Amino acid sequence: MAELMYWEAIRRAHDEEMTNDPLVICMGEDIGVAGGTYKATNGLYDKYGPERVIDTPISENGYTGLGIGASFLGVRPIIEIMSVNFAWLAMDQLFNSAAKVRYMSGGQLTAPVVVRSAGGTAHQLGAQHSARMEKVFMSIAGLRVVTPSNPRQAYGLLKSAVRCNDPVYINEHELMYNMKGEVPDEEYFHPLVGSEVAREGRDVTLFGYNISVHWCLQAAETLSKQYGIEAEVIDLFALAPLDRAGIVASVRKTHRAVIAEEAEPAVGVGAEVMAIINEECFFELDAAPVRVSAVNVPIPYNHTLEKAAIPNAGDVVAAVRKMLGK
Amino acid sequence: MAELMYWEAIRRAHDEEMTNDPLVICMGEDIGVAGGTYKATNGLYDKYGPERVIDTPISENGYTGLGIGASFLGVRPIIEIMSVNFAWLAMDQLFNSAAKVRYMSGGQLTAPVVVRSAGGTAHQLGAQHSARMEKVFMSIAGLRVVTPSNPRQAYGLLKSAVRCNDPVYINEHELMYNMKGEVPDEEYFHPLVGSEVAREGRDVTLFGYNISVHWCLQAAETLSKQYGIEAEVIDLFALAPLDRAGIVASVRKTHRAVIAEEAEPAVGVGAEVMAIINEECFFELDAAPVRVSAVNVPIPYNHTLEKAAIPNAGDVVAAVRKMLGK
Amino acid sequence: MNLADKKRLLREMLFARRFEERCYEAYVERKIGGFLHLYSGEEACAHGVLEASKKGHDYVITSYRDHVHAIKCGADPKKVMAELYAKETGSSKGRGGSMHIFDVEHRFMGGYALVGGPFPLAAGMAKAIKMKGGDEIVICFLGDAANNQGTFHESLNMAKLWDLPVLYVCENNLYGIGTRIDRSTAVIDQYKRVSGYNIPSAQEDGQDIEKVFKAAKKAINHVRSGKGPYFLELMTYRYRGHSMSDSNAYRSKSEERMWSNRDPIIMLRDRLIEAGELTGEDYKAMDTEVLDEIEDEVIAFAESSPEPRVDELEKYTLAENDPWVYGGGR
Amino acid sequence: MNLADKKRLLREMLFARRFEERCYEAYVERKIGGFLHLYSGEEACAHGVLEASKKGHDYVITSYRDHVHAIKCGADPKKVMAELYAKETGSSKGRGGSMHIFDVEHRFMGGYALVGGPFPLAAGMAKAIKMKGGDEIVICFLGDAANNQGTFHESLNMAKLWDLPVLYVCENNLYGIGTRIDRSTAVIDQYKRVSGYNIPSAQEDGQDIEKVFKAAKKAINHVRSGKGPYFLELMTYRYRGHSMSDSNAYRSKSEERMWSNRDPIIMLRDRLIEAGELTGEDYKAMDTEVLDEIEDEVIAFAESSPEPRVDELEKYTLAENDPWVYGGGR
Ligand SMILES: Cc1ncc(C[n+]2csc(CCOP(=O)(O)OP(=O)(O)O)c2C)c(N)n1
Ligand SMILES: Cc1ncc(C[n+]2csc(CCOP(=O)(O)OP(=O)(O)O)c2C)c(N)n1
Ligand SMILES: [Mg+2]
Ligand SMILES: [Mg+2]
Repeated sequence: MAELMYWEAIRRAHDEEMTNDPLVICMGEDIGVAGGTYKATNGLYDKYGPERVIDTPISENGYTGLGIGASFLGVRPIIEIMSVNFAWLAMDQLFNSAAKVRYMSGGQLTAPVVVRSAGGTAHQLGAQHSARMEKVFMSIAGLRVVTPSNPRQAYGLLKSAVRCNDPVYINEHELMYNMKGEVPDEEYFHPLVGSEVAREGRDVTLFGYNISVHWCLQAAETLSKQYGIEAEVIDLFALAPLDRAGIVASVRKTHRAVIAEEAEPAVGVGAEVMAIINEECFFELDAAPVRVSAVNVPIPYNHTLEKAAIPNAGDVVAAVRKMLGK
Repeated sequence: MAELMYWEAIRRAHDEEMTNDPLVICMGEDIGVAGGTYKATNGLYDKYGPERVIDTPISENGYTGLGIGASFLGVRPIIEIMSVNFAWLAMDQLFNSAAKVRYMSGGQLTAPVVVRSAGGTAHQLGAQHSARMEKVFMSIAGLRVVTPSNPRQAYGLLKSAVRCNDPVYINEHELMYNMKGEVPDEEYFHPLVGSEVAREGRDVTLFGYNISVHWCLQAAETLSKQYGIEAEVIDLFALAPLDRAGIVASVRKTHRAVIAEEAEPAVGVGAEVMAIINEECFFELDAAPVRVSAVNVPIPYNHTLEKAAIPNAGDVVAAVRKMLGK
Repeated sequence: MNLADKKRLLREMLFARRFEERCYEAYVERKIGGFLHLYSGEEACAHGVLEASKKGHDYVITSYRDHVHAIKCGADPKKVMAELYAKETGSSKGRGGSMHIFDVEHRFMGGYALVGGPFPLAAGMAKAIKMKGGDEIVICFLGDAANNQGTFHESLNMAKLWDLPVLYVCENNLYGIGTRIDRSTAVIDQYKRVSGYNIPSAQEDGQDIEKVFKAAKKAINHVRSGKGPYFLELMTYRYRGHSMSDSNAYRSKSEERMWSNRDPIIMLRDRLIEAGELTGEDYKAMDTEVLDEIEDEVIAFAESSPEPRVDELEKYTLAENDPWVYGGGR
Repeated sequence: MNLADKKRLLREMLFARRFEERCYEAYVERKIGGFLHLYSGEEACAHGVLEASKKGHDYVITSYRDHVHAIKCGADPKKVMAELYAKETGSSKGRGGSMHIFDVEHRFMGGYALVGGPFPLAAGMAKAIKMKGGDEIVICFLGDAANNQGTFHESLNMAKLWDLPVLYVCENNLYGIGTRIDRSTAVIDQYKRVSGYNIPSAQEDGQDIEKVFKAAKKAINHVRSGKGPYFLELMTYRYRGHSMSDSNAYRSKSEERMWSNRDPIIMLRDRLIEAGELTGEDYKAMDTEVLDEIEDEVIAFAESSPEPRVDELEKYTLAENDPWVYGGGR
């Protein structure tokens, strides 16, 4: 098994899928000649040419809609929206066209596009470049949403997303492209539904997704070493639909839940996981579920303020300690 | 106190605010000469002229941004987005510009715009005209979100929203424009924060907002008459920020909560209210909180299916009966 | 266009007109719900352009004002009416409604309710065609007011940049709902707006089907020959309000009269009569036949069809049994 | 433009260049974070246009490439640098950063990070001016690639439709990040694209400040006299990569050389020397003075300023103590 960086894993998935199917294309701003802001399409322009690796104008709604239209006729576009903040411009085509066309055509048409973008807060990119919009993508019927927490998922989720007949949004993270991790040498398709137990434990379940899985893992380490608390970590790589069964199974075991999310709390993943727990296994809880979320502000440029706005492993540790009175 | 229809109340608020301040304008598609799809600006074109009652081109992001820019210099635009589905096109300016400009300018600029639109599912308008997007507007810091459940609120919320220095989104409802209700004869400003006790009760709290308040009230009536259950109904007219204190106060009293929402469940108002309850008064609950939500589908044209997709008072009654075992 | 073609087109347009009028009645009777946008007055646009295209070969996409385009593409009028009646036998299985007629088998790729939504979708289908190497083209019909949407600008730029085989047809009926074009648009002649994309364009009388046909032939030849997109503006007028809920009060009687004097059906009929190819009697017989067909077949089918089953409410939300959802499938 | 003006402008542009270069160093030293977009090479655009405007009277709005525009509008360079250093004394109190310089007192209405975002905001401010009856205008600076955004189309249409007092300045540096203009845009000459809105326009050499000034004077006169919007395209070139994270590998050395041979500062300097109005010594002295000012005042201020307080993290999210939030205030 080779170690790849997150961006290399994404690039490999692009490459394999483009080799496998001549109707797979990729498109986005600066993804061709320049190879992509995060190198996810590096070298593909030379390999597959400008008809299949398309540098688009700065027209997010336009090129997303164009990709959706192409997908109606069997093309499988992988659309990169450079930074998720710009996706607000493309939501019209994504939600009004891609997410609804199958239903409103009575199943005649489907829009098998993949839209991927860099989400999250990076280093001092400021209010207009630090959006955490996974909750928005999750909110409307008709779209699948996944979010890889490591290179293996980044690779395998993209491969399945390309082949799946539904529109899939993949939420990557600005800070994770250089993260290393093992990726199978043979071809691997990651399921687009479910969740993964990233660490087993019995005292409390920490739910994370994408970057917050790492806060949870780090917190679990500290909790175990310093406080003798064994936390289970569940990686919610699929956000829509969320893995109800997986969430419930772990809470049934630990009876306690903490959800870590990078976004502002309102109507987020934290709230949704809490709702699911309330609906499914309320009386098995030994403590009130807790979410660890960002402060409800646009993200400041100043680094000290920025760090204060976004949660981290320490916040997860503190939440667990408070919950367990330790 | 006069009885006004919801649209008349909104129209009156426009009219008074435009008389009060020459920098209040309104803009949107067909709001001028035609008086607005739901008549909310009826007659204002003749009264205030085309410079202040502006028929816009079909350019949602453009005219929303234009209104935001005008607000930088003290103009107070009331922007109508005819149907909330079209707001996907304007989210870029609303979130990237209006919601963030105060923060990223360090308080130098503010965008006191009001954006209002008709949300909800009406009668067979189909998948692209039946969005319930209040949860999306609530999800990002920097925007206030309110949603009137009756003509008095529709009137008073718009008046306060126009004068408030923050951007405010007002979520109206396609089916409510002809609803009648009492509106004070004298000028009245409704707070943009808080909640209202729409009916007092002790056995369970029903949380609703906008149209779902009416399902809750109807359900409370049935529960009282047929099952001897006294439900309290809380009207969450403010969605961002939500009234934590009001939510908690009622749950402390009834120890049971049901939230009724017109949208698909994922990351919605229901989940958020459940999260707040979990955070604030988990151990005072006598039953797991429950949400009554739409089925997770794009809205079908067929009326029977459409009705099956959207909850109603009967669903609220059923949820309460199940909770109370009656 | 030979004589038989003209007679056939006369009947097709008459059928379209009667079909739309019958929809109006059904709406008033509450058999049809939601929004209903009628095409009466504009028939020569869809019929002239699509007559010049390759039926079942070229792809067509439109706005919500879509019944007539769908039928001209080959959709069974019975299924279109059943869709308006929200029946399981409808062209979109009763899930779409008037604004969302789809008939993918006949390459009618749908009516869309968001103004400007189809601009990029059309370019995207053209991109797919170009990749696959076929000689199909995409024809995108939209209204005049739609051109103010950002998607117009973004899509036309890309269509030209990549020379995609797409014909944009602007059905300029002078209004977007109740707003007259000069009150929403800085340049009135829409065909001039595409100079900013280097796309060839033309403006034509949209009431005269022969002129439309000729202009469309030229446009389609351009697109099919690989020279990239084309923009054709057709000047026309809708007789009814924007939709059934529109009072239509914003237009003058004299303006309406001027346009109804140039009715596309009457113009073609009179031309055929003048040329001695048709009599008033023939026309009346044709009309009776059309009315009967609509009543006896179309409406009867819609009326007698079953509604969708409630237990299939969720059916078309996502792909069913797609193995790739579970990461496998080989 | 008299001699004193030219000398002043030479110093201003030199200051801008040195300021930006110092930013580069500070970024490498990790004193500045986030994205940093430098303006080196394009100085004549902002300086020429804004010299022709009324300082502190007209409103200015730009993209993320905004330091130089802000300073030319009157923003204190110390505060701009302090903003880049994320300090409480920064022009946006350390909350905005390089892409979001604001100085509302001097009517610099901000830098915005979403490409195309300022198009409608500029039109909106112009709408406000028109309503209030002043003779201010709005000047909106954006790049060439921004013109492909839907907001361009929507905003220019409205600006003309309502004849708003806004001047759109397109700083055409031939690239949007690494994508050359002909690979993203169907019409290369940007000033031609506005014919679709009936907006008068011109293209001018953006490296020659005197030409820019003259073209801008004409444009501004047009706008200020109430004739509606104007679009001015300035041909220019950025010396650095798009932002600090850009390798700049997509441009040829010969292209870069061609443009640096037409450096706006050197051109103006040489013209003044040729005319006998300046010596090489004078220029060197000016440069030393500028460098000293930047080091001793600007950087010193930024370095020594305090950071924002963490307990004020939430401060500027919503209006503070706004009585209307509580439904009262009379
Ligand atoms: C994005 C969006 N904005 C607004 C509307 C409301 N609307 C429906 S049709 C219409 C007018 C469109 O006019 P035009 O494009 O000329 O087409 P016509 O109806 O005249 O055929 C408007 C504003 C919509 N459906 N979608
Ligand atoms: C909406 C949006 N899409 C994409 C980007 C990423 N981006 C930042 S600058 C840029 C290129 C802009 O080029 P141009 O408008 O020519 O201005 P220049 O940087 O050359 O001054 C792109 C694609 C963005 N910031 N916003
Ligand atoms: Mg029209
Ligand atoms: Mg550029």
